[in-house]
Amino acid sequence: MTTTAAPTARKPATMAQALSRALRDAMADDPTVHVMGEDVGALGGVFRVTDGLVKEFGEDRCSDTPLAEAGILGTAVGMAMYGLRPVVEMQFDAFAYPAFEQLVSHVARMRNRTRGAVAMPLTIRIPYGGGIGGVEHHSDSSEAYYLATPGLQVVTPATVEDAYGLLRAAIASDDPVVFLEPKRLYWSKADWSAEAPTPVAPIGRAEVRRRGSSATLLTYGPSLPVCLEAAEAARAEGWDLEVVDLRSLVPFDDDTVCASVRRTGRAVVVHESGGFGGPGGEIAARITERCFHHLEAPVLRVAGFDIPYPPPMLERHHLPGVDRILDTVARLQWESRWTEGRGE
Amino acid sequence: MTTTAAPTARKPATMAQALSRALRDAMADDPTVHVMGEDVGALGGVFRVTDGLVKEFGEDRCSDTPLAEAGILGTAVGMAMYGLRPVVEMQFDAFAYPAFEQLVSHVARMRNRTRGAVAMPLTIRIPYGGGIGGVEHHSDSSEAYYLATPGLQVVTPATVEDAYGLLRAAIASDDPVVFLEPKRLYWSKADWSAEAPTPVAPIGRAEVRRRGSSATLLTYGPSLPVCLEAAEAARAEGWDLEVVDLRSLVPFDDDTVCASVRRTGRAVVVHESGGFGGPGGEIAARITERCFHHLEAPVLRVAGFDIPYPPPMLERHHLPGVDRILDTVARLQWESRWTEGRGE
Amino acid sequence: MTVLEQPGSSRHTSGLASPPPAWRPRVDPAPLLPDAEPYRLLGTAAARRLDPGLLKRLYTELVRGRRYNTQATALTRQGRLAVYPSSTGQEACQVAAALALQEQDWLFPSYRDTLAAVARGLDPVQALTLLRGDWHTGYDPYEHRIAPLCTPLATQLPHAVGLAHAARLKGDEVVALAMVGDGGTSEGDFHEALNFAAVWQAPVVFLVQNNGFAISVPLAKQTAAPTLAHKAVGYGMPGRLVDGNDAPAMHEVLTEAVRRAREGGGPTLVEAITYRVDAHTNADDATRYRSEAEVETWRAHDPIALLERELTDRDLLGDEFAAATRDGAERLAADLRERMHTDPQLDPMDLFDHVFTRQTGQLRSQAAQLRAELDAEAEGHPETATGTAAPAQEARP
Amino acid sequence: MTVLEQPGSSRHTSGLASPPPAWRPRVDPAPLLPDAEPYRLLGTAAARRLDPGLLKRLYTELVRGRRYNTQATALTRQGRLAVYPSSTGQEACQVAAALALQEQDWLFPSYRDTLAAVARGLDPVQALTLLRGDWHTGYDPYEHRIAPLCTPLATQLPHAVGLAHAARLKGDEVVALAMVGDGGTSEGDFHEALNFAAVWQAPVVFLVQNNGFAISVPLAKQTAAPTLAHKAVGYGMPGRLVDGNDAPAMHEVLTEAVRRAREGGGPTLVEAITYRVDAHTNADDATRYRSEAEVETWRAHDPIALLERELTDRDLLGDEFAAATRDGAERLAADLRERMHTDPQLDPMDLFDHVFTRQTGQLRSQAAQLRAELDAEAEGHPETATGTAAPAQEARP
Ligand SMILES: Cc1ncc(C[n+]2csc(CCOP(=O)(O)OP(=O)(O)O)c2C)c(N)n1
Ligand SMILES: Cc1ncc(C[n+]2csc(CCOP(=O)(O)OP(=O)(O)O)c2C)c(N)n1
Ligand SMILES: [Mg+2]
Ligand SMILES: [Mg+2]
Repeated sequence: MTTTAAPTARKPATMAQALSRALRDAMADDPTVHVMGEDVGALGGVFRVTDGLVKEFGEDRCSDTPLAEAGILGTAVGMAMYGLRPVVEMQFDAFAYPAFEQLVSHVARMRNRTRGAVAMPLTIRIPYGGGIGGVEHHSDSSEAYYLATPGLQVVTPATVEDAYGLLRAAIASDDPVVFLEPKRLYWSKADWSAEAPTPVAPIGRAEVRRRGSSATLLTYGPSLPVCLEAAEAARAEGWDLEVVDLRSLVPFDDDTVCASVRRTGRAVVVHESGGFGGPGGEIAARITERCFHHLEAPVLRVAGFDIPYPPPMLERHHLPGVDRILDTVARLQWESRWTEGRGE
Repeated sequence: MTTTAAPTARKPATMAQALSRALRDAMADDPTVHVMGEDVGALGGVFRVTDGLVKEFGEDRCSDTPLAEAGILGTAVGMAMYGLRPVVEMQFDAFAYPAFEQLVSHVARMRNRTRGAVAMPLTIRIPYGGGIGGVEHHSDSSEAYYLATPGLQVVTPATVEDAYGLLRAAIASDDPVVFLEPKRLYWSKADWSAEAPTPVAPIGRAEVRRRGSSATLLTYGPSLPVCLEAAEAARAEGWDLEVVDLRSLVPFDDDTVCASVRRTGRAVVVHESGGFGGPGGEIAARITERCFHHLEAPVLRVAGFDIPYPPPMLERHHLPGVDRILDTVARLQWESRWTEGRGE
Repeated sequence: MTVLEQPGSSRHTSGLASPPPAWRPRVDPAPLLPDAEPYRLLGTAAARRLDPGLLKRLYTELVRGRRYNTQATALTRQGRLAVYPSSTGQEACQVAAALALQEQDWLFPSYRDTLAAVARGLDPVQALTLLRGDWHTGYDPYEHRIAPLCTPLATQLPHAVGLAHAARLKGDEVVALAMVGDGGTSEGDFHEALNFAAVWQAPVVFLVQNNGFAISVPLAKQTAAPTLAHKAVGYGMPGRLVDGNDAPAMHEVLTEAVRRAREGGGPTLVEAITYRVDAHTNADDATRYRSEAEVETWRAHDPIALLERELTDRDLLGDEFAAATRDGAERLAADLRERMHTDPQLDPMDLFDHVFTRQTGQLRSQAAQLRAELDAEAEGHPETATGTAAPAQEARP
Repeated sequence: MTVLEQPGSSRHTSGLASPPPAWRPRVDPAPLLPDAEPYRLLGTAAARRLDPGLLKRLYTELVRGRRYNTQATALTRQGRLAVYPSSTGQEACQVAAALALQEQDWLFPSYRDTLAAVARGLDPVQALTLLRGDWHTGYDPYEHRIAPLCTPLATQLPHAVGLAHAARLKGDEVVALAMVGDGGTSEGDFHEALNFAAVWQAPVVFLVQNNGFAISVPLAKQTAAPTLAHKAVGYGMPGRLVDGNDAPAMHEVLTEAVRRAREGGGPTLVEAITYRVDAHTNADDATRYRSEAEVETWRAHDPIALLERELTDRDLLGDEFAAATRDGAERLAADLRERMHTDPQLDPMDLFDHVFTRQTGQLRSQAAQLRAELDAEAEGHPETATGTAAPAQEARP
């Protein structure tokens, strides 16, 4: 069972279905790929991403583990040492925290500490972010923790096509990937040629989702649709916004990002994760370091507030929305022309 | 036994001794203060910070726990719920990772999730950073994880006096404090009036350690002495550097930092922690957001490389040193006067 | 007694050589081991000695509890609860946990244990805020000494240990009872909590509701232990195995464990054999991993029916008492229904309170930003006005 | 059999009522329980049957091991090792762990178990790089199938389980033996690893070296369990208790557990009662937490002396063999001394290799920065020239 079937018409699929398909194809193509986690078997995962895998590949290849995240990731490390390519599912963002020590002290460092002798071809799938009405501990945006950990690749899809392509690339990678799945996009749909999908390779390339000239919105995962909506709405205000989907937080695609910002001269980073110490600070800082002469205004950020994730009935006030993005774009010093003639 | 004795002459003390004294005074002043952790009893901690406490206050107030960091922090949460003020010692930075879930999902959120009903007056002491020739897992700079976690205060002393003052303030705080102790400053000495030391209050104030006019070095903990040394060395190059000791990463003292940067117009953030996703990105981004018009150059960063912490024999190449700081200061666009006349 | 069948394994250990110097068996393991069969009272001769008052009290609570469960489940269908993890079938565990405690004691419930909290006296509406979605913890934990409902599995167990330990240090006779599921016993926090409790001899009772499943994962994939109660011996505490659907047995075992803890006898691990009759939550599809036939065998072992049989046998279930019980349960349901059908009044500005004791400057400015947005919204866009709760769509604890 | 002394606790469980439907005892706990006394052979009648070849092999390894320990300790004083956690007194555990394994098997050592790695065939200089400070793991784990020395306590245990499980899935007859200290058993990872191993029936042997202390913390503050081996029953695997200073007993128990694992019998937990005769590491001050008298009683139970007595009794310790053994050990020490007195040649540019399979652009530019600094340094500041290793000052695993 390979993915070489002839392409047929594009059909609508959800992101969850695309992820599911990526797992299935990867398992079919490579017998060393093993899926493991809580409820990934008969139930097919609480988001149904592993639906059908146990039927097709058996319990040894798709196994319900005991309920212990450090144990799941820790045993996956050992399986990887023996040549397998484990794909671990953490049930929700906050439930990956018990595995933090295994992730930081082992998964991220194994290759380095053994001078390349022991590879860690591990994919750690983590549904993340809010917007689904989840109760406490079910809506964390935990990416800041992962991107501050050298040795991890951190990848997150925002489209149905990327969900497939990036997950295939992650599983194929010989280095560990924290694969962040935006929960509220699981049910997002797109026409998608499910018959001949392709991996995205290499990991580490951002994608310009919308061309524009006034300013750049830099975003990823759950906030991409919001940014695209904001860009549409911005036309009414006379702004032509470019939208860049980072896709990979590590490695970070400075080239694509800086090329965009140099062209537009203004940028806003948008993410759900808390602002303070979140990815936006890093992104804004590195853009400023590299594109200072091109900036007409400081790189601004629209992020979740610096508070524990709110209860479902209040979450819409926390999440970056179209209005908040537009308000921030408005603060990009459109009037001040004092910078004129300053740059290259 | 209180701290109200009359002040006498200043005597030299190490940072470890000042910390030790802070614990003792806090325990003497407040019977609800309990010290707990691995080897904090008879041994006095591997860095001897808890030396003598068990003798003075008994095993109930200073207790050797079983070897389980999640258990230590988790039981401390319960003790805090019952009105105690636990001071937890994590033996080394990397050994706090097993307690990550308790920290993020409970310690940081307890007050918020109970609308203020349950306070978490917990201090979590974590020796951090490198430069002591420690083997693998003994030299992590883990502050990025903590400052991305809303609900935690994150504090780190760089001087003997602050070690006492900040630890007293942390223990007195009704909110949790991750108290990061720079390992390689444990044996740093300063004259210190140990008879009448005072808490630093409130937590959240940076301190200008050296006045200067050319540029601002922003730093904290283990890198403060390096920055002060760099500032001295910079005089030979004609730079008069200001050095700000942040002391508290959360809450962040925007006022002191921005006042300095607005005066000097240039800034470099210096820390041992990896650059990518580290505190420097946040600091640089928020300065740029607030002081864009005053900046003659982008805020630059000198940080550890984005690699797992090196083995001891190579660590000096990783740690930000005087030369690397000066090289970075040199890149602050001293010649380009294109920004002239640009200000507010 | 070893499976390794070493020749001479236990025969040559005395006399000829001295054992390793520091070696001494610390406690006798035998009394720590659970019985081979779950402890039961209903349907046995021992049930005769049970106090009629207690049996009637338990029955009232079970019936109320069942009604609470069905009402809460109904509220999910009406969009009034985001999610509800039902304890239908597990009411005997829930009720016994609450009744075994005295006023000064503490209960540490998980997301599934709102009924235990309600049976301890908590207002059901307050117990359900987490699952309605208006606030995480809807009650002051100090009021009834009920810790926040805990979602990250087993993480509440060390809290219970720490609290009980602190109380003991202070000289207060407080016992903490902490609840966890069979799945939760696999977590590291379970291990660490039980170990701390035993080392500290903390007054804690650990109640494992073994309801056969952790969402879809059956017990056989969770553990290979003879029973979960056997884990106790590895910590040096007694393990007890009980029929979790036998309310008086549950009550007796828990009461005894609480008494022992209070008297300084240290912690106990109690495994209650029970069954989750409903799906994991209303959002779960249990047909994917278990058969209706299995559920049926357990329905036949229903905690209310078991107790009813005993009451009937002993002529304790008069018409009047039965009717009063039913009425009480209906009153609870009606009250809950009514109050849950009102939208909670929420103030988004609450988001910034209680992150810290005093708001930081950073939070003050974020609060100001939201305030300005809300004001603008109130003026310009009535359709997104604040104060109205957007109904939560989906949530799984 | 319960400490709760419930009237009727185990008397009324049969006949009258049906047990809860899904209830069935899964395995018989009795065979899982460890013996009441640690298993010993030396000094017992059973020792007679032991193969002379094995005894001599063990003796050679113990003597070599002791010499390795003293040499490594000496190297810390000479500034050639940053730190050394000695296994003096624990050589029987170390050697038996290595010898119980076959070539295709895997060893998962902790920081204290470099001797086990050396006894398995690893070059001592490679085993010691972590503690010298030139690189974290100084060997290719695949060469001798020895996982990296693990410092975060108990975190290597799930790795062993995963590896053994993967091998079994692949149909390879590979056993993993994982080593952990008494202190390490308190960590959540210990619990999770043992549980996974038992559920998966993975071919793993867990060897707990109970040396009485976790740095300064004595066993009594670590656990209240009858023995650490009793933890096995809570996972449904057999627990074995052995005199850890009795090399043939250790060898027999581990060999048997390895055989059982290989044959599909699942994991075993072995607790070896031993003692850490030296301080935790050279940086530790053991006088702060234990008496010289206690150490003396254990010196009298020295693994080498115990085995020597048996060899002498059976006339197996001829002058020639004794001398050859001593000489072999001295050769190891001399070789180690000599090679450790040479500064390792290090290339700082290595820092950027192997973070990922391919260097990212970000790391390439950081590498270029360091390269430039090193070049400048080499020109301008000879005193800080690269390539020379700055001696590590202090480090504690
Ligand atoms: C640390 C953690 N991991 C995963 C989850 C997701 N989750 C919620 S309930 C559940 C199953 C729990 O099963 P069990 O402990 O038996 O309790 P039950 O739901 O049967 O009452 C899982 C996996 C969680 N809440 N916390
Ligand atoms: C997770 C973790 N916490 C703390 C430490 C620090 N530490 C190193 S060794 C040690 C004691 C370990 O005792 P034990 O498991 O009995 O092994 P032993 O040193 O006696 O061989 C401690 C606390 C660590 N290495 N890892
Ligand atoms: Mg369950
Ligand atoms: Mg030990």
